[in-house]
Amino acid sequence: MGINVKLQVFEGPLDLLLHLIDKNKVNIYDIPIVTITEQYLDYVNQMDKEDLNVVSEFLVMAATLLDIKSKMLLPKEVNEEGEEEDPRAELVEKLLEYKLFKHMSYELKDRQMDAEGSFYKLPTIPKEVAAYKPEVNLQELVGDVTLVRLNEIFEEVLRRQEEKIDPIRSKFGKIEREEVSMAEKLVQVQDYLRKNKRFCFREMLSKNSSKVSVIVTFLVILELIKTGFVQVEQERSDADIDITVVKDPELIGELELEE
Amino acid sequence: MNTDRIEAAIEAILFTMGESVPLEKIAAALEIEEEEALAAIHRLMKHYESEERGIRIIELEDSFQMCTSKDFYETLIKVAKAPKKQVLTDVLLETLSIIAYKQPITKMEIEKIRGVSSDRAVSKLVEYGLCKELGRLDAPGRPLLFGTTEDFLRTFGVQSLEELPVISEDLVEQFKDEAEMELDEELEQDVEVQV
Amino acid sequence: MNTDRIEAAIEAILFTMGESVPLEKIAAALEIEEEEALAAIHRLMKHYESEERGIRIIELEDSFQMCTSKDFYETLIKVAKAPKKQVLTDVLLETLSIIAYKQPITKMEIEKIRGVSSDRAVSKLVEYGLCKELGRLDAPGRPLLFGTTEDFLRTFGVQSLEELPVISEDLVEQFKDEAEMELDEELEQDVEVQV
Repeated sequence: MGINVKLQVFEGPLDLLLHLIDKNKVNIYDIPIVTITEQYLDYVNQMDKEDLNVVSEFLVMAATLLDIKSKMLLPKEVNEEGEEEDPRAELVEKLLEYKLFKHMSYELKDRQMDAEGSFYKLPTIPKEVAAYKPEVNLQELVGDVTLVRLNEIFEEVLRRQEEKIDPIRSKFGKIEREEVSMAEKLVQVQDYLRKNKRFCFREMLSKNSSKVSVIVTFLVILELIKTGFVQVEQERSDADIDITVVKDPELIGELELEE
Repeated sequence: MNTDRIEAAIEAILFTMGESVPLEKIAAALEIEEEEALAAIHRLMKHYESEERGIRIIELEDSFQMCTSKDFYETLIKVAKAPKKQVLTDVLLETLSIIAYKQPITKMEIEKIRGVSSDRAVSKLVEYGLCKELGRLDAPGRPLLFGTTEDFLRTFGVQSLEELPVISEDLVEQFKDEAEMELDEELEQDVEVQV
Repeated sequence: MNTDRIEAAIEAILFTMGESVPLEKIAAALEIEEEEALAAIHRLMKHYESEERGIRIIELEDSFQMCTSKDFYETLIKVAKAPKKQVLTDVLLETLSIIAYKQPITKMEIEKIRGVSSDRAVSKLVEYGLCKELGRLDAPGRPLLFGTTEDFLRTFGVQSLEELPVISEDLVEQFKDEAEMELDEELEQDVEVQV
């Protein structure tokens, strides 16, 4: 019998991260990235996968966390001033900004409660006065806007609308929900590793990989790095990642994913 | 409640209601006797009168109403006459262009095109007399349909809607092509790395 | 017009209109300088407050409006319809606070701060009349810019945007300090997986 687990709903990845940081009573400037990432992935794994839009927003952050995690393992990059750069710095800034607005939203809520007690009244304009209601001067209102201008504005509206619609996807009859779990992906990756011993990350992505699928594949690779199945090399940050298999992929089956 | 507070409460009630309020109702809201309420109203009335205020309280058969003192009608007329600062903002122009080209159109369709709720913009255009309701769409919820007015034509100096500059099919196609091309480029980049 | 009469005239204007009236319009109708009108309004405001009357005058970004004193809420809901109250979820409040402090702001910028898509929240806020479109940003794609409305000020009892609770340097520092300290027990909420 399954247990009904109910997850607290977070407004987004930042909300969840702040919660984890609070819960672990850790310093926001010194986030224990391994622990937090683990807990974060734990939560995401338990999320209702029905709403892919929501899940993918959380997955993007998961990828960021794993990216930071891997950077923490590498020698620190040095900026122009010769200072070591903390891979977490950008995330910390984002978290602090988000926290600030969250705080302000509570302040606003208090204000709203205070302001609620007042009543207003509808206009009660005496007949004699209402008779003088001015006409709108349309000529003045319209000013130098011409029909041609109106036409241009409408064309711009059309252009924007066209840009918003993804012409490829809009031609699909319906969009199939794609289930991408770490476990399934791991099986696929294992299969790939049996056939290829040395390859690039981008090679292993299938042609129509969705964003979510790419992220999950990346997560799986990071897991394999951690557990010592593969080694990776990357020449530049924008170069492809070279992956070398260093441990028998058959043993992957014994791997326990944090799910 | 002391007498000052009763007066203030009555003032608040009459102000909010705007219309005439029966004495009975006032007394009930304050949980006091009608007599006590009446006395308080009378004190309040005198207060307003003696100070030559802009507001008056009048009595209408056991009901009371707060209204504007007649002395200031002249001033109010000036307020009413004062030209409102009216401008066609970007938002209004955009909404107007959609209504002009797509009429008859519902608010929902306008929202779909603009991607944002357009209630206020449509209301303003109707208030200005550039747009009007044309009837209701024969569909669930029977939503209102909007279109442009004769004043719209007059203001823009055209005889009929046919004179609106044409949006050619070509242009629409061109937009589609452009959008597709951009996407293709993106896809190509993706494919490149996969080879 | 002597000062008493100016005050009475302003009282009449604000009472009659019910809605907020810009200072500019009041001064124009009375044919006096805005400064003089403002001084009179402020005297009138004090008058109502000091006498603990049922009516108050509030300021909303250079406009003025009459309303009831909060003290009489309990009495007034017995006779008048309670003012419509928007229940704002945390998501809406958070989005609203970002818009309030960062306006004019695009949806994309809001999303960047919140880390999640904010389309629906922004649309809801526009629908509630708390936010509005301010125009479009002069940048590729010409994205819409959003800001708060007068209704926002009224709803949150704020006179002007400058009066918003300050995001002070102190507060920012405080957050940093907090972050540097171990967090208080009270911050911890038990939101583990609930069985």
